[in-house]
Amino acid sequence: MDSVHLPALQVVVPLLTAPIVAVLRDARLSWLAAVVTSVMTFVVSVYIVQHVLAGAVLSYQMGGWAAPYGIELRVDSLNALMLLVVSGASTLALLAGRQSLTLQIGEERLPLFMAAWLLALAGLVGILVSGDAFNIFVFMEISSLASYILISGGPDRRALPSVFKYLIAGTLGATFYLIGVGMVYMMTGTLNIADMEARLAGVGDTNVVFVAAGFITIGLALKAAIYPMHAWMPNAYTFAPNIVTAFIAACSTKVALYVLLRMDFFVFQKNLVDHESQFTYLLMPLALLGIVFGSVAAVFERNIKRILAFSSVAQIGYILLGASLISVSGFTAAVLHLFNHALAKSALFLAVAAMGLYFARLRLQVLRGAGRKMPWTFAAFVVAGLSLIGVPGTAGFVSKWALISAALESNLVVPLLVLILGSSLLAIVYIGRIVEHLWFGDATDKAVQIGEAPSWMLAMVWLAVAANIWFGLDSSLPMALAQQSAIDLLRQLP
Amino acid sequence: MSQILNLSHYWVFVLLLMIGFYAVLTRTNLVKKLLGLAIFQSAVFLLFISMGKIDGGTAPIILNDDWSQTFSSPLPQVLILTAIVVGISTLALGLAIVVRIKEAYGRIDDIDASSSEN
Amino acid sequence: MSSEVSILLSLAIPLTGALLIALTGRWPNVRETITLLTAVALMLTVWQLFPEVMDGARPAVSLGQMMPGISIAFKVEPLGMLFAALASMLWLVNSVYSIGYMRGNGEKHQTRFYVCFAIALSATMGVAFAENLLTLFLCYEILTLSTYPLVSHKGDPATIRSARTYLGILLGTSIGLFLPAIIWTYQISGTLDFTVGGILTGKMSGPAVGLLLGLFAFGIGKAALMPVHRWLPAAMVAPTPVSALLHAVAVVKAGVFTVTKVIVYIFGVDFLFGQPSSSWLIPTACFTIIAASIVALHQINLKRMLAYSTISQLSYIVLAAAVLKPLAEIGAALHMVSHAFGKITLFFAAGAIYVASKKTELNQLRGIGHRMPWTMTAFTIGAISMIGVPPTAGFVSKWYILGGALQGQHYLVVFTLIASTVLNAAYFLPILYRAWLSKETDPNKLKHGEAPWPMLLALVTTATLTLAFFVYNQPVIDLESQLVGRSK
Amino acid sequence: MIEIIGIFLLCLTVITAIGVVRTTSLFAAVMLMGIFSLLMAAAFILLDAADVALTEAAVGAGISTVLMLSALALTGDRREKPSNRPRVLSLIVVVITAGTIFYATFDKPALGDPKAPIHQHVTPEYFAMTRQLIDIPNVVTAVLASFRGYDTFGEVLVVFTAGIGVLFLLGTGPTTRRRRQLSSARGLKHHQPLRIGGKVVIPFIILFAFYVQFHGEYSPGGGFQAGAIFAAAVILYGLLEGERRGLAVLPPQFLLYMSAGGALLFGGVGVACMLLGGNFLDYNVLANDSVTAQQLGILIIELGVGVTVAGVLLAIYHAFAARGVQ
Repeated sequence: MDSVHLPALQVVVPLLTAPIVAVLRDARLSWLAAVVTSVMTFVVSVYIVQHVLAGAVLSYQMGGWAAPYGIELRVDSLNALMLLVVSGASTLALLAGRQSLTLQIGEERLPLFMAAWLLALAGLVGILVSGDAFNIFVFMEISSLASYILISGGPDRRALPSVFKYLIAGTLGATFYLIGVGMVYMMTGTLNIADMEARLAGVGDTNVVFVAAGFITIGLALKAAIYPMHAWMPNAYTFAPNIVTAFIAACSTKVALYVLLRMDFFVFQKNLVDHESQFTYLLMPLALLGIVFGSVAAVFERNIKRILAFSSVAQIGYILLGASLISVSGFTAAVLHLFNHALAKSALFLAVAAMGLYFARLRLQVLRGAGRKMPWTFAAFVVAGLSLIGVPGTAGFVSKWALISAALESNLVVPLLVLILGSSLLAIVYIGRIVEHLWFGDATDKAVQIGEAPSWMLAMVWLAVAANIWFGLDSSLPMALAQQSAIDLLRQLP
Repeated sequence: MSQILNLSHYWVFVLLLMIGFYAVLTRTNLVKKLLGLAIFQSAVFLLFISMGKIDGGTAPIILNDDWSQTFSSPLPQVLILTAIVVGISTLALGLAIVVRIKEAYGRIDDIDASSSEN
Repeated sequence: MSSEVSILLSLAIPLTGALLIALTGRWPNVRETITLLTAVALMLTVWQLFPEVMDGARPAVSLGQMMPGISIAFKVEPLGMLFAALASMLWLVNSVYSIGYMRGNGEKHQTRFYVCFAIALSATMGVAFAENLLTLFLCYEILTLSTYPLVSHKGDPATIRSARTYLGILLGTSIGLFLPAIIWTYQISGTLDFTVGGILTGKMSGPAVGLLLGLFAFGIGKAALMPVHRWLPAAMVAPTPVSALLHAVAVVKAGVFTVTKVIVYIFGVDFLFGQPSSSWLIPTACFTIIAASIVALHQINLKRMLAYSTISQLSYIVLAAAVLKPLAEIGAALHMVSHAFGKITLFFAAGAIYVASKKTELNQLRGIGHRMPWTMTAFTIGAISMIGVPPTAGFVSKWYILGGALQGQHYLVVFTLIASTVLNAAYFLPILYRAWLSKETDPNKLKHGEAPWPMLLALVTTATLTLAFFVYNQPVIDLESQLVGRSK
Repeated sequence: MIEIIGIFLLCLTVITAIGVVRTTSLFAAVMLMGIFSLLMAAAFILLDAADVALTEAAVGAGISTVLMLSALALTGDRREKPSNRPRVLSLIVVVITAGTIFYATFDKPALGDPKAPIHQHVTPEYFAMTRQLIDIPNVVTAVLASFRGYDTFGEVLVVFTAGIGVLFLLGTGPTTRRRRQLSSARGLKHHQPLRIGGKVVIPFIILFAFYVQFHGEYSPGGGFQAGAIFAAAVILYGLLEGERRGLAVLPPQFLLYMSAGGALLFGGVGVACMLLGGNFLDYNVLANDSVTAQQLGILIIELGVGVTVAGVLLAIYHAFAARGVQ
């Protein structure tokens, strides 16, 4: 099998190992199988990135049927970068997570859980490589259902209502998306994204297409937890098993956001009359509100996972803000932040998962003094936190830089600057509070007894941290892909 | 009149969508929420199937090798077959979660995870 | 050893040192030996670059690409050379002192202390050698972060509050003001390389220049221009070696060094001179000098008084740079050196007093000169240098700044310099009087002698340097003359 | 005339839907939901969607009603508690949503308009290509299993995901020893007429399932419908003979193997196509003659679909049923 099959392999490998893993009886073996599969997925995505960097757009005809009759897989620089994020986050979390998973899920249920993990991975990857609007829906459902399973594995009973809420929100979002796709299909007769884009040209001024764009945007905004449609997200992240949070938080909302960008910029942007107004009057205000709300809420939270979850609301706002500037630099910044924020969050939640080995509840009060007992985990958390804040030398800085540059080019310089910088300062506050509690707090009874995290887990946490630093010092890879995707997608601008 | 007839399916779709959506938003009973969700999804099935209909057509199954007839479009039907299966899958998972919630909380009405217990 | 390797080594040596210190933390003697060896190695590495730079060479080295068109790059130029040489030399002295202080005081977490110190020094070297603003910013932030554990060393609630102020102001200003200024500059000029003559000439004009200068001047919070000075008194909760090296030399000098570099290499002296909108900087610096001196007058805690004195002295350097005259730019560089020698001596003395007698307040110092003659002699020399009286280093730099001010006919500056000399005298002389001429009456407070010998060794060294610089300052003047484009 | 019946049916569905939402008896709501699904199925037949109607009837009215009832039995709730949630805001959201769609309807192509883009693009080619390259009468099956076979593969995995989700949440059921104590284990054994009637009917249902499975290319039906019908038959058997004997026929672990096996069979065909030099699910490489190859591929993957769907649905049902004793 040569490189032609890369996009298909990316999806098929985890999809086919999932049933095998599900019937395994041995917990350790199922974990190992999941790790191997995830690593393979990651390797495939690295190959894909190599091809894409060389300027290729990989297209794959499923079943040998040409688009628009069959389903096309299509990978360009935008989804290649996302593939790297998703498969990387999954691999890292799995590698780091054996103890944590055994602790929180239990040996007996682990094979099913690992199968669900692989399905979630395959679903997310399937969304990314797909070039077909309905196929995206199908894989969205695989990833969503699998994510519900993953989150419902959380040890706290509140995981259940949280996941139920997520299920309702996720299904509503997916159905909204489906309605939008249906309307576009009604007007164009096609489901292939590229074909849609071409055939919408004649009907771009109809109400139907306008409403369709709205439904797709809202549906995906719900799945991407864009403020104020984020209500399901903080609890889902908080009560999920710790390792799951590290995986899901790094990529699941971002994949929805990716579809949003793909549909809005690729399919609608050129065709729909006055489509910019959707960004100017709807998404940009939401992005700004999200940045403010997420940052402020994070400052007042008391549970370390909830703090980080609300911070995600703000960070998603950043990404959306970059995109709503509708400029090459803005879009580049958005894509870069997609990548960099995933790096930071994955490292942060992995560090949290390491603490979760000793603490059932992750309230700051409980964790007081824990940092002194596990200095390496704590140091990793701090460095990743710096990346979240956007301190130079970390990946978060690069995207913040790009975002500010883009804001300077726009016609809203001052308010945007104030917001971006203001929320960075709030990030200092909430990360700083965590640091102060963990390091300087009087050690609780529990914290006195604990030690450092297992060294293998620690190594993985630091691998994630190292990625944050590496891409902070040398951003050429994500930058190249982000710029290329911005140019590709915005070439369509009238 | 013909306008109304022609678009009536879409309006029924809108009505069902409203009913389902309203139930999802306002009901606090979790089973009821899932029922609302099912109605909501069914509405979408109707939307797709209506689009595929063609005047004077029949189901896209060729009898007696007669390809000359007018057939309704098979594609929306395929999509909805998939969507129905997705719907039942979601429902099954949702119900399983409801059962677990009942076991954990002793009720399935008005459960909120954001409460202050910690 | 090629000069490129030297540059990289001067960054890597302290980092390697930090790692080794962390690994050998269990054996204090080994750990301290490594600290000293690292300091010696760093000093030798940095100093052997000196002759080359003096001859006009500008060795450079470039690492990965951080942003499109902006690499992480280092290049040695006169001002940075001076700063690096100064910091590396004083680190050695300070290490000797630290060992005495930390052991004499029985401090906890000594390993962490030495590790963070070494990382901070590496960042300082990075600031000194940075070839572009982004690299400088990177090192600047690492410096801030690596000094936070040092400031919060004690770990009690009051210390944490102060450390929070420290970190909050420094990170806040740098992210809120400095970073936008950098990005703005990049947007306008397309580059961030430090270039002789500036990179903004002809690319902007009018009030925007003043605004950008403001973003830089206040964004570089380490320069402690009022009103962003509050972190410096807050930092005084740190152990005294930290105050001595970092908050009298490395960190604060990194601030004024950056301001000077921005004025000289980003704006360009000639360009800025033609922009009336930038003239606000001189009055602001003057205000800071006077106001900080007045506040210092009211302090009763020795270290806090020294901190306010530092704020005032830092603004001398900003002021000198803002005068935009060649003599004053040289004066700025000279003052970096002379203030460093003088102030580190003063802090060393304060720490020695604390270790020997646990005294921290000014009114406790009656007659202490008789019990701690070495310490107080050094203190006296430092104080005289602060006031700017010959034969000390402080006189030389003030003289140059004054010359520059007269050259530019900035009479406000001349007045400020004179007034602050008077104020400096007003808060230092009473201490000297109290230490040498009044008598302690409480017999319980007479039971201490001198501080441990490593501390004395360190403070005698820096006091000697303060005196020596008065006589032997020509190399620095020669080097910095290159900065303003004069030949040797 | 047929339009009038259609509109009448649709009005009934709306009324039923309102009934589902308004009734406070959960049991009634579930039964109304089953009726709602049947009405929808009828409407789909009128809209020429026979396959969809069959599926909606089997899945919507059959399986999902059974699942709902099992869940209700487990939760023990019969009545919905009145909700005190503010309704005005929800109503506004709903009305805005509906309003936007309503606003869009006037630009839509009218129902049945042959000039609608759907009938102009892609659809005609499906008919042409099916006739030429696949040569089976049911074009829906052709599109489902070949042109968009990858979607169907995804769909099978959605079902599979739901299956492992339910098993993960509710467990694979009690151990054999505990199953003996199952209260529902006795089933309806004491209703002799029901038992006998059931035993007569069940073989026919299973036969029908196999017909739907293997005749899907010629008439409405295929793997999904067959799997659902097969599952219904076994569930019926379980209801009549008691859970214990129901499970004895197909034990939980076997159901899990079934679920996984079907998906693997489907995926295996895809991988085999890759190994034979084609793309994933490109059946043409399976045999020398492309029409035979396509038909072979469709047959196998439909079997995979059927096995997985039957396995998952049964596993889900058993998981619910077995949970009762805990």
